[in-house]
Amino acid sequence: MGLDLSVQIGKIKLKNPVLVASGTFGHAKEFENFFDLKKLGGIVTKTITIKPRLGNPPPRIVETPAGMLNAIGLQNPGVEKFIEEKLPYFRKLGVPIIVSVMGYSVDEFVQVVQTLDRADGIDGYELNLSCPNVPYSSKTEALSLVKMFAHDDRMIEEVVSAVRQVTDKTLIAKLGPDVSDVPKMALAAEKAGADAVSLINTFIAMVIDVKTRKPVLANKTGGLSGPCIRPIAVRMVWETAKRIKIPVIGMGGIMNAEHALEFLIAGATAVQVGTANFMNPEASSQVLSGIEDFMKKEKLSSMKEIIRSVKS
Amino acid sequence: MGLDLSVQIGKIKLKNPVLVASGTFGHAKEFENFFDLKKLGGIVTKTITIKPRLGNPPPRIVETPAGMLNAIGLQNPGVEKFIEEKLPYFRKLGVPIIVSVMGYSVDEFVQVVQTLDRADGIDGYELNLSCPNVPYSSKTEALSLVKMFAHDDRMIEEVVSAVRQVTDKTLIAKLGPDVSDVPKMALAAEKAGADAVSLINTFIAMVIDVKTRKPVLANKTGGLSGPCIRPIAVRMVWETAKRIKIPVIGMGGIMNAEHALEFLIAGATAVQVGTANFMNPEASSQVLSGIEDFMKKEKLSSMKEIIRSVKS
Amino acid sequence: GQFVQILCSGDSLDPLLPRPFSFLEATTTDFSLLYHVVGQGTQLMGKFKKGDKVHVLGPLGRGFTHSGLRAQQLLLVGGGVGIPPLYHLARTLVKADVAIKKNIHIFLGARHKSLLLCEKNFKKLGVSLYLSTDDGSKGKKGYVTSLLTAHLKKDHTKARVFSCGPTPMLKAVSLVASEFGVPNEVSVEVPMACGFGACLGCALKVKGDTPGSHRFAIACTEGPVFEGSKILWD
Amino acid sequence: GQFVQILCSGDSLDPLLPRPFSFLEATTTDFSLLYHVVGQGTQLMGKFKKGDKVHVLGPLGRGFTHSGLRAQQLLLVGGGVGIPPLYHLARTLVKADVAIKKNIHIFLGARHKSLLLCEKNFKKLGVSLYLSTDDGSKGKKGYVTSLLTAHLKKDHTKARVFSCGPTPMLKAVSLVASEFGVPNEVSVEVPMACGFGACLGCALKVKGDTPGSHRFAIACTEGPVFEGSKILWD
Ligand SMILES: Cc1cc2nc3c(=O)[nH]c(=O)nc-3n(C[C@H](O)[C@H](O)[C@H](O)COP(=O)(O)OP(=O)(O)OC[C@H]3O[C@@H](n4cnc5c(N)ncnc54)[C@H](O)[C@@H]3O)c2cc1C
Ligand SMILES: Cc1cc2nc3c(=O)[nH]c(=O)nc-3n(C[C@H](O)[C@H](O)[C@H](O)COP(=O)(O)OP(=O)(O)OC[C@H]3O[C@@H](n4cnc5c(N)ncnc54)[C@H](O)[C@@H]3O)c2cc1C
Ligand SMILES: Cc1cc2nc3c(=O)[nH]c(=O)nc-3n(C[C@H](O)[C@H](O)[C@H](O)COP(=O)(O)O)c2cc1C
Ligand SMILES: Cc1cc2nc3c(=O)[nH]c(=O)nc-3n(C[C@H](O)[C@H](O)[C@H](O)COP(=O)(O)O)c2cc1C
Ligand code: FES
Ligand code: FES
Repeated sequence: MGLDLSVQIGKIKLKNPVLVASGTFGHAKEFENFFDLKKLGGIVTKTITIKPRLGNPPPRIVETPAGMLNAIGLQNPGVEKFIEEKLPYFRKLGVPIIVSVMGYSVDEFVQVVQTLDRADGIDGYELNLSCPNVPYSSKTEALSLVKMFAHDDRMIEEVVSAVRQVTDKTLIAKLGPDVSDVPKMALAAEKAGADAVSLINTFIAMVIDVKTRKPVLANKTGGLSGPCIRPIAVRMVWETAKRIKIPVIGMGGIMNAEHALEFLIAGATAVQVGTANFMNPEASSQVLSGIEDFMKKEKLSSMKEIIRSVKS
Repeated sequence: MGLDLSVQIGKIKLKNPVLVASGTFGHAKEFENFFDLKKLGGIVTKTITIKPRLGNPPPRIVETPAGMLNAIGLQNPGVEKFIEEKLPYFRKLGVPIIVSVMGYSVDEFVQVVQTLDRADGIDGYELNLSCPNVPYSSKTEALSLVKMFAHDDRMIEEVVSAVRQVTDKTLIAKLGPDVSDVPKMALAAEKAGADAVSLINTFIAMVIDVKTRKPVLANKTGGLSGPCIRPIAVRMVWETAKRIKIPVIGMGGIMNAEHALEFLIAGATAVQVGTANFMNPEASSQVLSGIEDFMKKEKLSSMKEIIRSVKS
Repeated sequence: GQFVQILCSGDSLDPLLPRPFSFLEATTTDFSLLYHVVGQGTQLMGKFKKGDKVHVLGPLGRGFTHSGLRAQQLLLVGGGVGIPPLYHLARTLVKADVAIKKNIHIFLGARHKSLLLCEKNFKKLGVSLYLSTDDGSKGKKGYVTSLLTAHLKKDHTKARVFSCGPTPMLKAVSLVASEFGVPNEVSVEVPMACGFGACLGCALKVKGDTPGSHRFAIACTEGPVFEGSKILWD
Repeated sequence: GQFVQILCSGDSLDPLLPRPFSFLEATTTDFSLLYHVVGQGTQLMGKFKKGDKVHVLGPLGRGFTHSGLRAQQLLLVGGGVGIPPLYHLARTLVKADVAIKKNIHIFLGARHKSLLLCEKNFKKLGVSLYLSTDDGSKGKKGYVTSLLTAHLKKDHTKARVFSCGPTPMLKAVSLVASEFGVPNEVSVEVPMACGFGACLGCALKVKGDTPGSHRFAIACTEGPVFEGSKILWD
């Protein structure tokens, strides 16, 4: 009997629950010699903005204990060039393509999605509500002091609702971890019509060079990712999955199948592999085969038997 | 010329900025054979509650990448027995003793501090507002759903004000990291009369055993500490020190002098060494001598030249 | 028995925590230990080279009773990595002339004969040895507790049991000992962070001061050796 | 030059990221490299034993120009750990008969003579060698750029400069080369995470498409070798 690893995220049927995380998989082409990209459950692209972005000056990365900080600054060619130059390659791969998008205002979010919606070969959007490296602004006066969409449930609702109105495609709200109440943010996204939430983006963090007394990153702060954050991410997925009805896509420090299974058992319907791609370009494919091995060993036939199966 | 490492926290003049963190230094006696405890800038005791607490059932700890989870459950002999059995030893050491206290209600906080205030040999209190492992309740109806004091600025204000009214001793509010806006919480503590804030307590986190599909800790979740959280802690100290006037005591993953200096440069007036005590019982003493070496090498004579000296 | 904490990873922070290991042999100047490679820490230990400097903390904890044993019949029951500390105990008792060889009986159990540690050491020491393996590959097939039961049935006068090994074994041994009304000490294996009483992470559920009550003992300082009858097994 | 990414810590997650190292020698079946122990990763590499399995990814990046060099005068300027890739370049050019030995001039600089890597290798290769040390312990006292300037002053016809080393040296070499209107390629050393274009962490500020503009090049895939004149030095 065959294993059925498929899971449903909005309108997208993923043939397996292993995706790669935004900003950690180049434009996919960089990985084509390492494994057959068709194996992937799906690909989330680097975050795309309406205009091209040069990104932050270097240094952009610094290593930390079992993790790393990044402040790439959303370097991307802008939505037009993305469609022209990058999308054709993605389209050819034959796996679900989820484009990560960000705007500096609700309008910009809407515009990026509208522009992408006119192109072929996109299966859904992940709204990057939590990128910590760029200043935000909102139309709504009272909220304009909030630095990040992901830090305020009302702003999350505003963005998701607005985008929901302009696309029928699968809409995923990606939330940041630097909040008191992740489930509350997820509920706001659900209420506004998101098909799923992605948890978690990076933690805002900082490393200071004691010799120069300067932050190591040119941007001062950066986003912390990697195995170091996994126990927090698992907790957030666990407490969120209990509270919302739409699926949770879990990530944060997944290095191998066991870690992915931790997220799935905690309540995630799918997972994304991020930082691990840098150390081991085959990480995502190994996560997938590891999940298959687990299912065979435990005599499981479908993902239902794993997702949210945590005992208490 | 001698080095002056002294710093002021409320009414306490610490002869150096290196303290040991609550819950990571036993009852101090466990360390007496490792180094001369008199060297320490100060000692923060394990959190004391009004009644004795047995603590959580095992397993209480689990290792994570560059960190660990703990769910000790505030095992402590209760305030009376603490005064009778543990305080005499602390008193003898001749270093500032800061007693960490926690209550399940504002009243309990007040009662513990009142009881301790009648005993000799205590220099100040650290209010543990953020222990993630025990359920809380508040007198104020509307707030009774909030799980943790540290997650709500109004509750922080309430507790700190109430305790402020019953003691003249130095009062430190220890805040948790699982919030959207740490400076806001610190401002609430400052407004309510705290002499300093301690940043940060552990992150609520979880590890699941994939084989048994159960959380590894009996308490399900635990607090994440150790080097893995340091970059987040440094960022929180940095952004908080800019916003409040009272001193910040920084901690989170300090393993050596360089890490302590990171916190001091970011804006901390003093630091606490926590998890490192478990791997290396001399860690705090080595942090201190490393700071001295740094000052000599950089020809500095006082802590003023280090604290909040971060360049941008 | 008493143990040391070893930082297996040197300067690396992964794995972060030290690992506890019992003494196999120990003098005032040096010691040896015996370990199974089960995970990351012990794997790294396997890479230690002669001349490497390693961060070791110890001796830690409270070992087995070492005195007043002269006239007693000492039954040492060990399994898995619980065997080395029992060899340490037997050796120490014999060397210090606290016990007489012929009064010491060693019961060892393992899944397979390859896991029966220290067999040769015990033989050299000249104490009597009773072996069992789960698969019958050596000694009696089955659990070591049946060897112990058989022995106690024959003679349990002035017997005292000392055991170390996996928790299910300790529990079973403890039950057998109490059936025969024989005092028994067990050395428990619980997860530890510091190993010297600083973290309170190594809780063990034991009987409280009042009947029916319980408390959590700190295994690294109160133990790792406990009176078997005090422990509240799951 | 081209490089490999090495996971220094094996299964341990600290340090987490791989470390980039250039080739010293390389064939289609094996390679060697030369490194300075500067931190945790290189310390761990120092513990590698013969027979150990190590996770290596490569060859990565774009190396120095390898063709159209026959009639040129090739000036290779290296410092610190930038020297091995220049030896690799010189050796490859000579072996593949792309350049003639006597046209290749090597300029090496270091703080102290003990840091002048590959001196013997270059000598064996039979190319002309010019040495300098900051402290005068070997060769000319001072920076390697003064040797280069002196050489270019004498003769800069058909000269091409290739350099690798610390950023301040690359910048200085690049300035000298442009003064003489000589093409120059530099191999930059920037912090990297992945090394193959996946993270965009290895930004290098270079001239943009329109005059006065800039953009951030991805050093691991566009480089690490860049035309010196394209780089916007700090
Ligand atoms: C007081 C005390 C004394 C000890 N003395 C010895 C000794 O003398 N010799 C010795 O080999 N070990 C001894 N142990 C056990 C030893 O500490 C562990 O085997 C070790 O910590 C495992 O570290 P690791 O990093 O290799 O494995 P980890 O990565 O920590 O664990 C790997 C896997 O093995 C499992 N595991 C952990 N510990 C054990 C165990 N004891 N048995 C079976 N599976 C385990 C874990 O659950 C995990 O699945 C002692 C333990 C205690 C508390
Ligand atoms: C494309 C490329 C090719 C390289 N080729 C080589 C090579 O062939 N041989 C070689 O030895 N190195 C080479 N390097 C440099 C090498 O990658 C670093 O020395 C290495 O990553 C340091 O790792 P670590 O963990 O030991 O030190 P870390 O812990 O990362 O750093 C320790 C300390 O050294 C400093 N440091 C880091 N890198 C350097 C450096 N390059 N020089 C001086 N100080 C440094 C850090 O700022 C830090 O203070 C190359 C780098 C790049 C980008
Ligand atoms: C270098 C780098 C770049 C990233 N860029 C983006 C991005 O553009 N958009 C986004 O939503 N998340 C981005 N992320 C966050 C990841 O998608 C992921 O949420 C996070 O890294 C946690 O997962 P991990 O620990 O497996 O990496 C980036 C992460 C890294 C390390
Ligand atoms: C085992 C353990 C027990 C702790 N107990 C307490 C406690 O009782 N009260 C408290 O305020 N913080 C407690 N903490 C948190 C520490 O004081 C500190 O805030 C945290 O561990 C971060 O610092 P570190 O990374 O240096 O350990 C505990 C931490 C650990 C690891
Ligand atoms: S292991 Fe820390 S108190 Fe026992
Ligand atoms: S190092 Fe990752 S893109 Fe260059």
